[in-house]
Amino acid sequence: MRILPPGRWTAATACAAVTGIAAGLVWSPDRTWAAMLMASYGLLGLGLGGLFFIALNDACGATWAVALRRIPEAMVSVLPFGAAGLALVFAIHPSIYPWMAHAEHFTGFKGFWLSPGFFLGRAAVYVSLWLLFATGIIRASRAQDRSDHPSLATRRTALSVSFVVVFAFSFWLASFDWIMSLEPHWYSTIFGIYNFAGLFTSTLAVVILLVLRLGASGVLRGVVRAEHLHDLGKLLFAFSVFWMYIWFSQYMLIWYSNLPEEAVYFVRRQTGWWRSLFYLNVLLNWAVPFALLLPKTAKLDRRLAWAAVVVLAGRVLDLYLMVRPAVVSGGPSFGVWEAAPFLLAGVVFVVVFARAFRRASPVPLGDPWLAESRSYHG
Amino acid sequence: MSRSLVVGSFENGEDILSAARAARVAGLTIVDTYTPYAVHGLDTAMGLAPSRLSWVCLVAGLTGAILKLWFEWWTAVVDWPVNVGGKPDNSLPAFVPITFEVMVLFAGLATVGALFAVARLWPGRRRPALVPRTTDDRFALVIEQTSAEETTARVRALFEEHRAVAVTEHVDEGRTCGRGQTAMKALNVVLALALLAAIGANAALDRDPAVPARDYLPEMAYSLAAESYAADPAFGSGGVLQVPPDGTIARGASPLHYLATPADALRAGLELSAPPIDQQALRRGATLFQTFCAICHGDTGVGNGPVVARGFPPPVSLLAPHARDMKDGQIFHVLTYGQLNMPPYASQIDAVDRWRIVAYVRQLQGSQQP
Amino acid sequence: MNQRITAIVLATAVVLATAVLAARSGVVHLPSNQQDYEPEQPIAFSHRLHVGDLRMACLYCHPNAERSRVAGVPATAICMNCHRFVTAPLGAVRDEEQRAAKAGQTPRLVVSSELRKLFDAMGLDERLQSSPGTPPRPIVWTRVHNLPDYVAFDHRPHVAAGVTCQTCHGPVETMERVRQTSDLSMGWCVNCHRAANRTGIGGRAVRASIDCSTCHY
Amino acid sequence: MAEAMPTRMRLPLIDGDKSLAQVTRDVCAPLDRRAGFPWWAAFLLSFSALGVGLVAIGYQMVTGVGVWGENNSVGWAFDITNFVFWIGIGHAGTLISAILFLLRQRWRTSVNRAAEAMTLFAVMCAGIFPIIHVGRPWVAYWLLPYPNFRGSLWINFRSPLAWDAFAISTYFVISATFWYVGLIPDLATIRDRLAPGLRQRIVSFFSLGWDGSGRTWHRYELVYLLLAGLGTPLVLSVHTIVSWDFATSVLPGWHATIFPPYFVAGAIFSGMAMVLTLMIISRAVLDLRDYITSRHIDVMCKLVIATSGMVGLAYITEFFTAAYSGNTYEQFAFLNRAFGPFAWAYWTMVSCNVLIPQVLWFRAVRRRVSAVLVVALLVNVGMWFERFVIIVTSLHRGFLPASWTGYAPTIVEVATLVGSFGLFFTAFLLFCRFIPVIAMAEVKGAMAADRHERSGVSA
Repeated sequence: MRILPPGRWTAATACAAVTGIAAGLVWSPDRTWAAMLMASYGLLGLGLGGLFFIALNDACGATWAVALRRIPEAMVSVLPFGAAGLALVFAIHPSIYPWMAHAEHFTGFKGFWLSPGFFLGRAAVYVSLWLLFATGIIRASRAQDRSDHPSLATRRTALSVSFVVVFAFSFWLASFDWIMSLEPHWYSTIFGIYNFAGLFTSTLAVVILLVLRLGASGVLRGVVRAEHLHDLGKLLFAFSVFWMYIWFSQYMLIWYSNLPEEAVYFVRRQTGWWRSLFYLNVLLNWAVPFALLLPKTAKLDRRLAWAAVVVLAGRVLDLYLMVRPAVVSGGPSFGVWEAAPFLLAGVVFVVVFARAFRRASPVPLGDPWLAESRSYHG
Repeated sequence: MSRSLVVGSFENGEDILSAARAARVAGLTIVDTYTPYAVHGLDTAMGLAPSRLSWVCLVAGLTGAILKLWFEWWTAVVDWPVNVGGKPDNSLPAFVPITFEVMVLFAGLATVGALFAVARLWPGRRRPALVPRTTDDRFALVIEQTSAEETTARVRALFEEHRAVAVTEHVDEGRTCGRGQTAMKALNVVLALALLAAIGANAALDRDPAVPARDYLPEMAYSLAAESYAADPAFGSGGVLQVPPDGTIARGASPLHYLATPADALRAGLELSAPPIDQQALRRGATLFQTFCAICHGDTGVGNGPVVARGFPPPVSLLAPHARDMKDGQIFHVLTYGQLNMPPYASQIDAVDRWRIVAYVRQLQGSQQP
Repeated sequence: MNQRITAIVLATAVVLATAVLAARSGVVHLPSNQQDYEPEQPIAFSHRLHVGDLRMACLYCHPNAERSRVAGVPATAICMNCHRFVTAPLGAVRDEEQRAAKAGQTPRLVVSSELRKLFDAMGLDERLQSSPGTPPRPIVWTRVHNLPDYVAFDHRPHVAAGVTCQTCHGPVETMERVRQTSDLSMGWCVNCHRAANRTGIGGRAVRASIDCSTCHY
Repeated sequence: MAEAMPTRMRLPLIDGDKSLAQVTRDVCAPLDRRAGFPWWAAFLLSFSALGVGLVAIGYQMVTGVGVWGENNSVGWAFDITNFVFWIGIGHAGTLISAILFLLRQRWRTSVNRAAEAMTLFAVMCAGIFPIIHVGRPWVAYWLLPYPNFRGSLWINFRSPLAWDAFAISTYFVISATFWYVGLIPDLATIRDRLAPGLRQRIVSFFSLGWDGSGRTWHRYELVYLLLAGLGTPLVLSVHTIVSWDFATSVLPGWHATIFPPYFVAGAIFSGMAMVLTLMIISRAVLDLRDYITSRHIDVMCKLVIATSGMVGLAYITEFFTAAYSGNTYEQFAFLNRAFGPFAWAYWTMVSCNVLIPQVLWFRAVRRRVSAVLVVALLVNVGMWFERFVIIVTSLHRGFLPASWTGYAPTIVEVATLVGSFGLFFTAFLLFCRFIPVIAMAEVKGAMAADRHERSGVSA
């Protein structure tokens, strides 16, 4: 099974990334911490997105993706690592949040909501809830490999439905807490949905890349069918459009009403060089994947992989645009300090995913819907 | 051109699917199939090429979007830029919603239109079914007999092998006769209607210019109040414009205390003096002179205005010594109250302007010898 | 065959009728377009005679055009500036003078039928004397140029900017009876404003607004 | 070992193991027989309601919009509430026909025809209100750009009201097209069943000479897919644009970036509730229990609870963000909603939309058709109140306390609402009489695929 590059390369990349981060923390702590926040949040998003993918399919009674389920299941394992990255930021560099540094400016409900103790407490609750559900759902799935007791399927469905509800609330609040409060005077009600759109689109992109890789390298050969890729491609297409829809809804309404306290968010992101990145964001997350995936045949050939890669690049840029202008003043810059945390997140993802994927059988053998998913012809 | 067809009827989708596949393998020409629903895979079994209608959809959608975006930009930026709430003329984010809607509208209608055109579906089109019940629960496979060797028996055997419930033979006559005549009749009806419409439109264009054009629900366009010069419906006498009470002073006017007599004119000459006049006021005086005075007094003031040529009693020349000797105030009095044949001009020219005319008359008198 | 001939005849007729229609499309008036309106007036007043032949300025009779929103119809008193003396066309007066000279009489007062209407309105009798029994009453002219009430048009800025009367009212000096030559539509106003902004008026640059609230408020 | 399981686990799509001819017979049965007493009773009732509405509309046309209860502060109230309510109802049709088609939910075939018809009728009802509210309905065409006598003066493309005009007319046209295209094969089926006569000629005219040719089916399926692909973003855009009518303003309670997805979720929520209401009634009246099975009702209940959750989440987000914002105006707007003069409307909305639908979590409730009907009706009420709350509570307490006021609908407004229900049900009842309420061709295809899948044969 060749899903991991040779060990020393991995180790070397990890070493380089860690060195980069360490140097960054010395030379340019602001930029590095900002990148740490983005990378950890992105990594956590992939784990959470994987879990949501499983839960959503279970809750809807969708069976087509059963054969591929071990991929998102293994992705969930990166969740604690993303959370750890965030914990590092919160613990060592809390002043990345202006309300931590200037608590006296925030009174009333906001002062109460954005108080360090409550903030950390909430974060702990979100992550614990997610981990709890992750463990439960994956354990139930793996248990099916050993026993075909129908109660396992029922339990998984119950867990999945509950997780969808819990996820909606907790992720919405988490995105407000961790990202929106970087600019504590700014608020947008759609922000949670916007973050969800980015999270799920990038998750789909990663799932597609992994399915392509594992399908081609043999582990899932014969399991992954063109129909699966076609459907994943359609989902990527749809959620890329969904991202665009949410992005536009937020942008247009703030642009149109032009209230100073809201518009400042986009003014900051449309000045100078930020402007090009602002438009590039739309190109990468929507226009390019949309154009690539529009033809029916595109979902079955190389264009699917390209679209997924572009969407991932778009996700990085999207995170960068959400976090960076709020944290570091001046124009955009992307160098070693930014690359290192993302590189580390990438290495962590690959290593953790590979280890987790190997731990169980590559397809959920005991799932009663496996046959239907394997013979699925759309 | 006529051709002979063999038609097999089946009872379910799987049978016709396998029969069609077998027919293709056997090298038979499948003319068409008739089924009550879209049998999954039958198009592939018939060997149909992928439809190009999605291109119609794409092109129409893009056309709609581009046209609309251009139109919104053109109307808002080029043709009639209006400041609305301080938004920029080219408000791209605000143009997006309608652009999207028009894209969908174009794409949807064009695709359906193209389907109707390509599949030859039109209202009232009638096609007798080769096999009854194909819109209910029968599936028909139509095979063309291309050569003599291909006996009906061979096709029949194939059909029966795939559980056909009936096999029939037909001759396709091509175009049905008599259709041309019907079409011509229909065309004539359309033409006659068009002619009537054109004649009617021509008649509708004739209009009496003395009658106001008809308006279409002109609410709020025209006042319910009476016209200014109409008889007054409220008081019964006089006009809508009522005569002001005696002694009324117009806003901004300063009353003069003179009578329209030569004696008062002389008094005015002693009492009133011209306000200071600059070049601009003098030019204004010249314009006013042209407007109100030249009609009788002539452009140069000698009393040869156009109306005089038509028999109007000629006025005295303004260049005459009598006129030159008049004081400014006296001329002002004459303009205000009239003198001999000359009517008063107070209602047409306000006081400031009358002084300007006085100044211009002085200039005329100064520039020309009697 | 019969049907075919009918079709050809009908088609030709349709083409002809349409061609006629197309040629006359200029006279198509949308609802509320009063262009070419030329109503009968209570007195056959001739602008051609007064403005064209006698070269009277428009402002002589309509002085309010430069100091009020509306130009207005002149008061009957303004007519009487001249028509105290002018009671009939020159030819008719001369004829009467010749007849009187021949007959050795004092010439009678000749009053044309149209001017009689004016004098009637002024409450003047046969000898053009006013009497308390016949008070003056207004002449009810038919308004030709009438903008909808939701349009706030003002003559003053237009006259002040040097827009000639003919720009909107057409060649009134050639008209026996006044006719509305422009459609007075909003588009017509706005296009003139745009043109004025581009080219100026009489060589002077102007700023003619095309905002909605300029005329609609 | 696992091969056999799906057969046991999946319930059949259609009950009663029908043959193709039986499907045709069952679906066409209500069209063949004479209308019975229940139909006539329902028809007379809805037709009278329509009459009441027409009288009210006629009266207000003659008198002017002043007969409504709106005032300077509450310039939008009953009319726009009804407009958004009906537009929302109109969303389920396209959801079922387009989105579920793309998601290949085969159960949609039993309900899509009726849901799409419902969409059309609901959009018609929705159109009544803004068209009257423009003041002079006879010049409502001014909402569309055309070369005109005023310049040409073009409409203001920056105005959300112009977006509305485009969105709703496009939605109506495309929904009608989608519905008609889906109807053609069934019209052909009816044409071939009817004896010659006027009715046969009419149906024949509209069936476009459809003969079920394989070549046509091949193209038809692609076009249907393309229309579904276009209809999906379209249906989202329509309610998004409706939400922008409010959200582009600067009024607290209206200006919220979450409005687009929140309104779309609400629209689907109310639309599903209305589909449930109509389906439950018509399956009983038209004897279509085998086609609209308890499985269909179960699935739609799940959609209702999912969208109810989304709407609830949006309520909480708005409240939370107002508190979080630190903006006193925002905070006041929401406190006023919950505890101000219209608190009763707010709590009706919360109860009907968020609290009561939670009973659908229980399978026992989902199986009791009467209970589902009650919940669906309450959701309809709740969603009407949602729009009322958003519109009226935000307007009646604006920035300027001097212009604070109240609002109560007049009898004319209520009568117009009654009339819109009359129109909706009259149209729907006529639809049930003259057009097959179930897409026969699609059900036949879905049955074949279902049977194929359940027999475990791999393609």
